[in-house]
Amino acid sequence: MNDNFEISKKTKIATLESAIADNINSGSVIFLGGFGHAIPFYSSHEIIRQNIKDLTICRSGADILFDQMIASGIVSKVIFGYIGNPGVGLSHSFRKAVKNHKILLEEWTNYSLILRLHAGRMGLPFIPSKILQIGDMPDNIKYMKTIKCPYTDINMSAIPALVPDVAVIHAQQADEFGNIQMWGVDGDTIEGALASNKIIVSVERIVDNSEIKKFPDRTVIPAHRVSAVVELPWGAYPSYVTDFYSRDDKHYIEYDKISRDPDLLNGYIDKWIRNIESIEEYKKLIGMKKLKELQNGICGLKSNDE
Amino acid sequence: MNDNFEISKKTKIATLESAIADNINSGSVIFLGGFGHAIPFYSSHEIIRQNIKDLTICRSGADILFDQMIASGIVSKVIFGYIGNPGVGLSHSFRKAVKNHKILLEEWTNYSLILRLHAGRMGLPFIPSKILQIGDMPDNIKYMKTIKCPYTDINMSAIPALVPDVAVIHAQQADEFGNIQMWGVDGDTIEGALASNKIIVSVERIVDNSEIKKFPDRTVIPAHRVSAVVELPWGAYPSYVTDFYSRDDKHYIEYDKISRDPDLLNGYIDKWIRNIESIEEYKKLIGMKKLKELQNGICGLKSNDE
Amino acid sequence: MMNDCKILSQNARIAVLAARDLQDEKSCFVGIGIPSDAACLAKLSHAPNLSLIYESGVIGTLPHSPAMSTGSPSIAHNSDMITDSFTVFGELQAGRIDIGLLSAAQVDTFGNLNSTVIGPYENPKIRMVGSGGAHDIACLVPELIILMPHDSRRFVNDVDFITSPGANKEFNETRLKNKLGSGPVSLITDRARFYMSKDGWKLDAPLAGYSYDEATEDLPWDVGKGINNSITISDDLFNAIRYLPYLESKN
Amino acid sequence: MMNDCKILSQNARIAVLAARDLQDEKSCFVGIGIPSDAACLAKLSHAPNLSLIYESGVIGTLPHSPAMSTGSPSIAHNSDMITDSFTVFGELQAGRIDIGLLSAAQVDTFGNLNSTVIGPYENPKIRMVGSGGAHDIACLVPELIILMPHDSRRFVNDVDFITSPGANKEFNETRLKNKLGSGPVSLITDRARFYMSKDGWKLDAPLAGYSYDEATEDLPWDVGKGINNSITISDDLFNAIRYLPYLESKN
Repeated sequence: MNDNFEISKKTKIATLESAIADNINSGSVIFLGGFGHAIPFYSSHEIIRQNIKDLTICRSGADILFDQMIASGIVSKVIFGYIGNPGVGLSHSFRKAVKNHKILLEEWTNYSLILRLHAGRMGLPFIPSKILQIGDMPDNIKYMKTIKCPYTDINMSAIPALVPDVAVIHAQQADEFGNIQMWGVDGDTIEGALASNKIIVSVERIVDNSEIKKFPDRTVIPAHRVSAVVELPWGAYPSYVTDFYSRDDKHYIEYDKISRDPDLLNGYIDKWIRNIESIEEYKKLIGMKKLKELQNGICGLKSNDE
Repeated sequence: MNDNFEISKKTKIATLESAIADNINSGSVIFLGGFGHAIPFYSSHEIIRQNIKDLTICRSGADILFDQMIASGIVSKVIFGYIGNPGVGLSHSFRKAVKNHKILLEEWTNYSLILRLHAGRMGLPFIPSKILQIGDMPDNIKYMKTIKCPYTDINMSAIPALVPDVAVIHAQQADEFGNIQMWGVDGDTIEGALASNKIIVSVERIVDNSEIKKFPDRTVIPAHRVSAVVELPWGAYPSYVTDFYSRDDKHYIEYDKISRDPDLLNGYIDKWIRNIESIEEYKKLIGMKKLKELQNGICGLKSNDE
Repeated sequence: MMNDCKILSQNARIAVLAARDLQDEKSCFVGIGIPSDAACLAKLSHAPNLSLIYESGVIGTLPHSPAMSTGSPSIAHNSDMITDSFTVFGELQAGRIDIGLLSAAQVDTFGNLNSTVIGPYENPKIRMVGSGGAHDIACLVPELIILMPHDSRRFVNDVDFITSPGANKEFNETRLKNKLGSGPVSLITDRARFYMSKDGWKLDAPLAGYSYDEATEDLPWDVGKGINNSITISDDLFNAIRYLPYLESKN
Repeated sequence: MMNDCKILSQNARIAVLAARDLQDEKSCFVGIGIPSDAACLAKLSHAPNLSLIYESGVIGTLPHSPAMSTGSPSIAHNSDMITDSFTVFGELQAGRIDIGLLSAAQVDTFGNLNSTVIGPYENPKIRMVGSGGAHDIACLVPELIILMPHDSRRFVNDVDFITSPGANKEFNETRLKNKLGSGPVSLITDRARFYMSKDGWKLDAPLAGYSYDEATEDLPWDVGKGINNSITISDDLFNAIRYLPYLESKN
């Protein structure tokens, strides 16, 4: 055996700055993870801080992270199934950007967007589906083609593959080599990550490889597919991370009011995004009292070290 | 709330006899679970004991359970990617049945069989793939059609869906309502179960619903999809169950010699299958010493109650 | 003694009326809000084996606090299974989920729903959230139940954009030919239940305590005279509301 | 001092020769037996970041005891990830697994492999196990390495059945047109390494200790004179064998 076997294994641990700067360029197509759960707020904020422009961002169901990125002026196109503030209302920055023709839309449904990623993940140029044949959605997706099933002769939609340049996701834990473990609600996060050419992951904690091997079923992305891992506890705030902290519903509700008003929103983006230099500052801004509350309101799934 | 809320919830727990008799008929197309791991030996043996004939059995990679069912004369057709004794050699009963034209073959590859189940699971009549375009396999699968991708114009195989009548699988645990939890190697087991119209599951242990809720990520089939659950500890012997017992490699090696000889094989089937009336007898036959050895040689993944 | 539904919040009235349509042992694809509340009430009363399936991939849960997203902690908490969205939509496309529940900003007489834009698509007055999974559910589920607060602005002759297709003749032909789900079967408001006919929504009956006029107030459709006098809510169902306290206090 | 490969078992010789072709930081789709052994040796010597992917869905493992199935306990044990077969084959079809390793009963000069039948398909002399994932790997992987014990019955002009397609001109055209993997690049026996040319297998070089005649004994193909004199095995690789003791003792 190579005497340096263990030490010669490559680490994927990176600073957030370099993880973003090295993998995301102006014009990149970016999949952002998190379906209600484990939304990569803090790492996506770094894209705003680095002011990388002309981005296309995509996912099935998108929440206020999309709103923030649109408001920051770095997004030229969205590929989506839903953009809103779940349980609260509209995405006001999205609404305004559409009204003012400031953004290109490629509008799908949640399932069709997931199927686009699924085809990408499987290396297929398209996947058939029964959806998008009636109603106004099919008229809207102008380039979608139909095919005839060669066995049943029925018409189907040929949902084209989507292969994002980079996926940015958040998860519970990873080892230094980049084996990523996530549990709780996934939605289309893994689908989108596996569809993408590069994968950047922020995690609540870095653990030893031996911890990963205790529950290999929980590993959702293998090390060799991961470009960079960044330890960012609280990186999914104001969304939540199962077994770590709960969702700050109030933050989402207040964001509705803030995002209706350009001045308030500018202030919010400065305060919560542009002026933040570290995850420690982000935590300070959330405040010790709230951090405690959210930790105590965790979702209740058992962690593997409890 | 209905006063009988808890007690009025329907149990899926059944005897093995009725689970098989009520759900499998002569002529049924049956998916048998287990990819190396958690192969449903004992519950499939019950199909042999009940002498339900004219069956079609299917899965991607099949091992000596297929050999036993073919040898028992109840199988008229196999839909498969591989039938053998992994790491040992051929499936001799399969080899002889083919030589004597006693069995219909529908021969795929492991991936194409998985894609057939995947299409079935997704409610699609077919799914495209790049495989099965060159070599002799495509000539052999006579009814498979090709399609042109409407975007790239490349030719692809249109892999037709497979929707088995019944899936028979083995897993670690379930609650009485039929929520099934499995971990460790799955292969195409979940794919095949979800593709099937009915699902019969044997498990190492029945647990309380509260145990299921501790690790909802480990639930692989939801209760409403399950027709019957049978508690059958050691039901996967001589294959293995992660966190319960290891694989009896010697049994597989000896089976190679036995299955070459019709008399030895008949004796084996009588002894290990036809004359066995309960899982307790099966365990007795394995023997206390071997049971202990196999329990100590477990695969080492952590169970959720440790 | 008849249960007085008029004491309930608007959302609670929709939820109890819809819950009646959810039979035991069925599986049900539910979104956040009233659809989820209705399914919970059914499960807590006459349908203990109803399987609740959320598009986030959560199955077999009974949230006791309101959730803002199908991926929220209170949905994931205490669930029987967490799988991915791909899997639950696949079950839907395979016809293996029996019932879907949807709401929207606008509905027309054939159950076409709009959650995309008010005004023209290319130049909207209000850009809304888009389909999410609504289009997919409306296309694929065997039995679709539509839930709407009684608000005359929501009931229209033609929705501005058909996000989730209904039961127009032309759509029904495609549904049959291409093996889609069969589309909307009932419309539940906080005042009445309607069923789908080949000519669009017809009144089943008002919720007990509401008159015919209240049930059909400002509806732009000819919904007929109703086939039943009124719909009463069973004690079991009515009493189940107290297990969802947030439902009572809403509105 | 040159490492004497003649002291090794036949399987070990194939494994060390094949291991040389597996570069660090690549991902590798491996089957049970010598393919797995070769990948383990590479990982234990020059390629610590080689990712081993088994069709059972196991990733990132280093089995220290022989496994009979890709789903065996010793494969699953101590792995970094257990996913499903669908996922790993999907990665393969997406071109995201770099290298595949295959063996078979027969190979021809274009690397076509047979693991289906000896004799005609409809009336075989010997019915074998069938493709398993072999066809899929041979169609999809960017770089295919074929491993064979030097046994003249296995080297044929025409395989009885093309289970796993090779690099015939016609196949190559389809591979290119329909974006398949590019097919076999090397053939490793226990005596030599061959590479694929447009005319079929050509000799790279014999394993150190073997002569040209031994390396090409009974081969039915014109494999040329070889481009290197011999292949020596590095100390690191040679020494790694002791971590797979079952490999030394085999045969």
